[in-house]
Amino acid sequence: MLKTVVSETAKRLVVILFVVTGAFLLVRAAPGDPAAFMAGEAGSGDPAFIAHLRAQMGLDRPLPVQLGYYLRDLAALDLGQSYREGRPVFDMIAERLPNTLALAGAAFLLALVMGTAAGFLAAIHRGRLIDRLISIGSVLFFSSPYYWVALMAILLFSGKLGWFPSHGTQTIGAGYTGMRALADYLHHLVLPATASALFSMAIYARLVRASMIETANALFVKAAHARGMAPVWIWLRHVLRTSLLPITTMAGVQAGQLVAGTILTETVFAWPGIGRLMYEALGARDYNVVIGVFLVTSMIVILSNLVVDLLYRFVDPRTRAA
Amino acid sequence: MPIWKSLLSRPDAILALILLGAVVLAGVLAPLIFPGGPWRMVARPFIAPFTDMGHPLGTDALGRDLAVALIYGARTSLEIGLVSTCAAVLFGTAIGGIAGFFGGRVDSLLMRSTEMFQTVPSFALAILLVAIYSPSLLSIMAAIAVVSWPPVARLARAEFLSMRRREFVQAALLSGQSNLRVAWSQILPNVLSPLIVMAALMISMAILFESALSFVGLGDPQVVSWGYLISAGRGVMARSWWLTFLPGFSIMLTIVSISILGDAIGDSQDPHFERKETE
Amino acid sequence: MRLRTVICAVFAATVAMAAPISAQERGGSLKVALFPEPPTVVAGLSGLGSASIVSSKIYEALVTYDTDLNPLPWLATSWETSEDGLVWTFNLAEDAKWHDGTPFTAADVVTSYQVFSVENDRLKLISAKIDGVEAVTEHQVRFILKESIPSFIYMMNYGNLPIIPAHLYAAGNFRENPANATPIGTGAFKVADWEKGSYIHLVRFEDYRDGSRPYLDDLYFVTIPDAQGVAVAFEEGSVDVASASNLEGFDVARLSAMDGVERTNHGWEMLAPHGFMWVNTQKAPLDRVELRQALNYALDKDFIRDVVFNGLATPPRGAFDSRTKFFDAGVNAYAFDPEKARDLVAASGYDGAVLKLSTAPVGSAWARLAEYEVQAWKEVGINVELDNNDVGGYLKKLAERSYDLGNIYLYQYGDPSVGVTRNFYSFNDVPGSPWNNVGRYVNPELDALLTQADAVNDPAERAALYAKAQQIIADDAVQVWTAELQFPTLYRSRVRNLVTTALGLSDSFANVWVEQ
Amino acid sequence: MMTDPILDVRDLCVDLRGGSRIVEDISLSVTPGQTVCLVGESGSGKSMIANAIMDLLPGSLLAVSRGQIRFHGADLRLCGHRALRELRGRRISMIFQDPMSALNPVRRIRTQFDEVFSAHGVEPEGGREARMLELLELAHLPTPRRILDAFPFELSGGQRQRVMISMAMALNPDLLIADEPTTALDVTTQAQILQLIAELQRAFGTGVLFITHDFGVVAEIADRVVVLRHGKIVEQGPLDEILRAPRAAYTRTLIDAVPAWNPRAGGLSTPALVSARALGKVFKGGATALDEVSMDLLAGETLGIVGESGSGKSTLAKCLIGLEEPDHGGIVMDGTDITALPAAQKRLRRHRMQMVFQDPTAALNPRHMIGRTLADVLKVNGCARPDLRARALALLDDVRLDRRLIDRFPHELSGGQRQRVCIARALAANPEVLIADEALSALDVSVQKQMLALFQDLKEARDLAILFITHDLRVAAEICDHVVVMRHGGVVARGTPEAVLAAGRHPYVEELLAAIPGQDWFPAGGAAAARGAGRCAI
Repeated sequence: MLKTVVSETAKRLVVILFVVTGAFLLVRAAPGDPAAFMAGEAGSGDPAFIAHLRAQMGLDRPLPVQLGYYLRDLAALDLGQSYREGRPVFDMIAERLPNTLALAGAAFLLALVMGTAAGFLAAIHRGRLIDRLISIGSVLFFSSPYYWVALMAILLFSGKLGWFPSHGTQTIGAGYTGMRALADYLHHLVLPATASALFSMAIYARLVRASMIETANALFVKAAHARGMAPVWIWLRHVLRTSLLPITTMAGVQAGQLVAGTILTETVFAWPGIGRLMYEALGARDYNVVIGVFLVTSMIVILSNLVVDLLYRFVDPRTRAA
Repeated sequence: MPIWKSLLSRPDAILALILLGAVVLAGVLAPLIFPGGPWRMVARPFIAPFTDMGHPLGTDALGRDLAVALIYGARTSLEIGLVSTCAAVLFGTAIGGIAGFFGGRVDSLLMRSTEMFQTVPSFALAILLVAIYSPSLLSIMAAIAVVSWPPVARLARAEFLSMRRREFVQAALLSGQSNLRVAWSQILPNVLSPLIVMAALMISMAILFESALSFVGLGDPQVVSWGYLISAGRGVMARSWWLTFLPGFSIMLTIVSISILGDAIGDSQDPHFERKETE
Repeated sequence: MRLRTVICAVFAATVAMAAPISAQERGGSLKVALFPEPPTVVAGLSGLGSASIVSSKIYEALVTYDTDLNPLPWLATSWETSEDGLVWTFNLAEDAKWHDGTPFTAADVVTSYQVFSVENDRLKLISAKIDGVEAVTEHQVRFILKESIPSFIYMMNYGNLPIIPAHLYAAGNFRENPANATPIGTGAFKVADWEKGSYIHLVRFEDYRDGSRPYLDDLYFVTIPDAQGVAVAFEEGSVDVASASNLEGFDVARLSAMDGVERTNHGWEMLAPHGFMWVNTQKAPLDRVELRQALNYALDKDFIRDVVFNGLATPPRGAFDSRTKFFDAGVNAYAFDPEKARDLVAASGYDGAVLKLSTAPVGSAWARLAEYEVQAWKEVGINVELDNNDVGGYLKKLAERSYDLGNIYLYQYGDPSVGVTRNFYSFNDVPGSPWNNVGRYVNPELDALLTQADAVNDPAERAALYAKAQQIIADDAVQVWTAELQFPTLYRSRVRNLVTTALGLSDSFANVWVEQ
Repeated sequence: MMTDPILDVRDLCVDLRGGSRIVEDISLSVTPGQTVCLVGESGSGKSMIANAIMDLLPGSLLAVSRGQIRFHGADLRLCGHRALRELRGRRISMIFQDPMSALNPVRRIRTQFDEVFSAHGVEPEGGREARMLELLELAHLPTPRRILDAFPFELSGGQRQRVMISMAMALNPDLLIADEPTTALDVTTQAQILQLIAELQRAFGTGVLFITHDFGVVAEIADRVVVLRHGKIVEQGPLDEILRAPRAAYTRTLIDAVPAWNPRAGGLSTPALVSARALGKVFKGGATALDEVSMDLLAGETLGIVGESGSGKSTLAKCLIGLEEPDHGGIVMDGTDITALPAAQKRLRRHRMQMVFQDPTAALNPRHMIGRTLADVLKVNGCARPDLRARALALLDDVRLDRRLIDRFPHELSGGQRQRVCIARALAANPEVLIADEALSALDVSVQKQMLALFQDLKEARDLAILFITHDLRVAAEICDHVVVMRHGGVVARGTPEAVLAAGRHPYVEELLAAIPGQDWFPAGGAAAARGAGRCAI
């Protein structure tokens, strides 16, 4: 087991190295001078400022050397400075990351639980009304841009009905503490989390349904029937459990995509996370921030993949042997 | 044609076909029906839908006809969806095919790289690409293709790999047919149907991707796209919700249609050929 | 030396505009919608309007201005100028303190000038004309000029010269000063906490120089990144104040019609945001005056006002905003005339080459404006394509002068010599900077005229010179003028004394109070 | 023997939903301690009958339309799902063909075994654990405790089937339905499993309904035989009667399909066409596939490679033909070691050896018509374009296929026809050597016989050397000039069939022989007499 953890982790490290190098080369390969890019809002294109930036970014050195420095800094968690705020990008991301993780985490759980439940219901009622409804629902959610769903949700639930707040993480100035503050946070979380979750939820529902129907045809399920087990138990203990394995892999991919997807949700709901940070940095051409968020997001994806892979090995005994 | 037959036997598929057909037709014919283009200001702003039959879906904040914009948006979405999907499918199939066919070191090298592309969050990467190379139809298509080829490659690899082990492929190789010929004439036709189903899915994803990019302000400014319309309508949502609702609804309908058709094609394809004897 | 006392009214104007003193209540909090979130709230560090809205609560300037642009005391309690206008003496508040307890002195003003004469683009332009600044006493500071600057008192505005503490900024690079991490000002409020992306929370500065002020306990600036969000937040009551610069025009009408909501158009007299378009006058075919005139004639400014800006604009007559001093209403403006535009296009020899209109994502009205312009020009036969950029890329295009046309709005700062004429001096065409003469306009006659007008003390003489300049600029169609923008402020009726000066929301808020 | 039947099926019909009748008017019965064999080829509907009895038919596709299924006199069709579920597993058990997929791959044996008890709320004396261990021991599983903790994939095929049988017998059922439980297993394992079932049946007095396609197995275990074809009963009766005097011609065919015991004596002494020299191959993970294997294939002979799964026989074939690279050793053809040749040279020689695979369905491109499949091969082997069709038709003649099949797709052909197409395709390359890798085992027994004859004819007509890979010693002994017996990647015996099977044979050969089922009726030179006597004593 330990060997697997080590080798899998090593594999991810290579991926991270690749992503970092890729991101680095991407910015360097972009048309134009990155220093001039970054001069943007603050620098007013002042040649002295650009020269200062060039030196600061080490652009006067040969490319491999630059990459070396870049990697070295990165190893020390130094993602560079935001020229716009003049602060370390790492700090800026660190202070917003909890919000993104809360949002993506809530969306992930919601999608996983609701999606699996829906897929389960649809599978056991295959061909009946409830299956049709769930199928239609999942096709609709799968097909809708979720930032649009988010906007519509604001229109309905914040605008018309006033049930949920439309922006931010808290009622500002309310001075809530303790449980009250948590409840307030959760109240703000409902719309963004649901809106982000719908797409993944639809994917899970479809996947769970398909996987369960396939598993339900497996011989061991028939064997369980032949053993006289109650159908409910067979669905739960044999079909669902076994069908969830492929979902685990999917969950790893989706968890990461959710983090990236928060760029949209956070923008719509004014949710102060790293997605919105990236969006705002994009507008201001604060490339260090953009790249920083990109790298952090990638790492979260890679990390969640790693966790899922290891989990999968743990859950599926067959892979453990291999 | 068995595909058509099976499509026409499903009411949902017929509906999807009609819808998608209408979208495609409108998109293709847009410049002929509305030669003035989507940006023309034709009436007073904020006409509500179904109130002025000259402008059935009403007008936007500048008095431009929303129906015309939606039709031109269809054109953009389809163009981007098709081109980027084609590029991704061709590239992905080539990479995956080579990996699956030859196996061994080539395979692990190609698949490791594919995996790397796949672990990077695709939306973030697309944003980065478009932002750095400045938004245009070309850069958007390229970015979408870049982030969407890995699943194709993986699918193609898996299919090629399993086909490569199939006995009819081995027999063909044994009979002296060249690798390329075997890959082309024996394997490719057999992996086409899962690839087609995947391509349908990818067109949907490409359309969603493009709309999301436009929404965050990274669309091609010369063309109208549904994502752009949503983002333009967003500011006036409280007053004229339909300006946001209708473009999103168009996306939804189009993608629902594509998904249904993709499912239907997927269902109709395999069993006929792949079915084993019943016992 | 005979001194002419200009003003010695302590706080009179503000009090005059406020409700009866007895009604003023202490306590309460105020929530102001703010976008974009400023990168910093240290005065003068960011050029963003939203940054100065927050920082002006924390820092102060020497003077502020009433809505007729008359200067009012702020950190300076009174000031005098010599007859020849070459010496300006400011008497400073004696009981002012920095948030860290250090007393405020004339040295702080000297340091601030030293910093911002380098860091501030507008101040930098006139710094050559200023011989020096000296602390006469602890509480008196004197500016000595080489030549007369009639607009000197407008140069002292908060945007140009906020006062920062000498004991923190005396040495080193301003932008990299570690003190930037913790803003320390003399203002009525100080920073309590800043949750990035959510809100900036300011609290009452207990040691503010005037015992009873400020009235508010807490001040929240709530970051809401889009117009729709601001509208919803204002509507549902989670913010008390919203500026129309963060709202869609029609929402302004809708929200100001709500019960318990007030609206004011004041507060922008100083800045006078003036919408126009840079035209790269040295790049063919835009070097043809006929084509530039055609660009102007082709735009329906009434349409822009009504549809693009939902009535929150005035059609401009030229380079001078009607709210700016020395604005000449008699200037020959470009009325909407597509026929004439078409003729001029033909006369210019324009061959149909595609021109690029550079824009930045600064709001949906601006996106609509650009789309309208492209379409309107298409109607008269000028082919223009949108070139969407993010803010940085847009400024880069301007700085490199690689643009053809570029929408923008600039503040005019009350006096044309501060905010307007700098855009036309041929020597202000400095590639690398996206500010000043970005249009690369070269006209020696105008240079001479403006130099004279900017230096003459006599208002009547200045008016005549500026009138002439305005006509030349208009005739030459140096720019395409689009709209004089209005940014009304919406607020709850229980909020009092919110906008009392020409600085609007970028004023101290020391007088603001809330009915409990 | 006049006990009441446990199971009594009367006039059972199964229909495709909204379609044709698949199973028609089946009547059969099983009494306690009796083994009834349901025999039939693929598509005869034998599994469907078993599923109908257990109420396990896929309800959306198939339904019992008529008839009675009486269990101890009560009609299962009328007793309701809940009552039926009570019976299943407790009083009627079932075991399946594929023991791998009949166990949930991701759960431990213990958990799955435990469900047998929990599903019926049974608490055996001494606790479940003890009972499970006891049952596994009864099934001759060596380390029951380890087995309980294992996952299915950690067990061998035979072990899994034993586990399945233990679970099936756990609650001491009256009836055991065994659906081809040994088909997926090696002969030696099959013999053990058959023995185990018989043993347990004796111990518990269970009635067994045993489904198979192999008359050898029938002869080994049945008390009573029901012969099924196209969903109808052809005939039924006691084993003796059926074997001795089958009334139906079809039954005769099935019985005749069991290979005769007829080891050939004289080998050829022609020069070697292909020789393997000390081939070695180790798979990733360390399993030895080939261990210093040497053999000669003589011109014009049939060489049998016999072995059970994992013996390395297929790897050997793949190495010879170039689908696998041996780790070391050489393959000599015409005096040159072809393993050392560059790839281009290898390809030039490819056509000289051709292969016929086990599964003809997988071996044909489903999207190519027969004509195209043949033409593709003819083309690369130098046939001019205008002649392609004529040559393809001639090939169909050679393999005795209707010429009209040339414009058909594989799925339109029967299994036997497809295998003939595969042979035709192999011939299209005009080879000198034909490798038949278990080429018969996926076919119905009646077809196997014809196919053997075809191989024999082709060999003579074309002067082919055939490398015949099989697990069936009897078949090899009957048709091959020489036989090589392999085990664990090595050669354990070689020579003419007679020599290999003569007295003093290798112990493994002995084991293989003994494992051949039904030797009472189909003698195979094994130790049949003694066991046969034992059976008669019941």
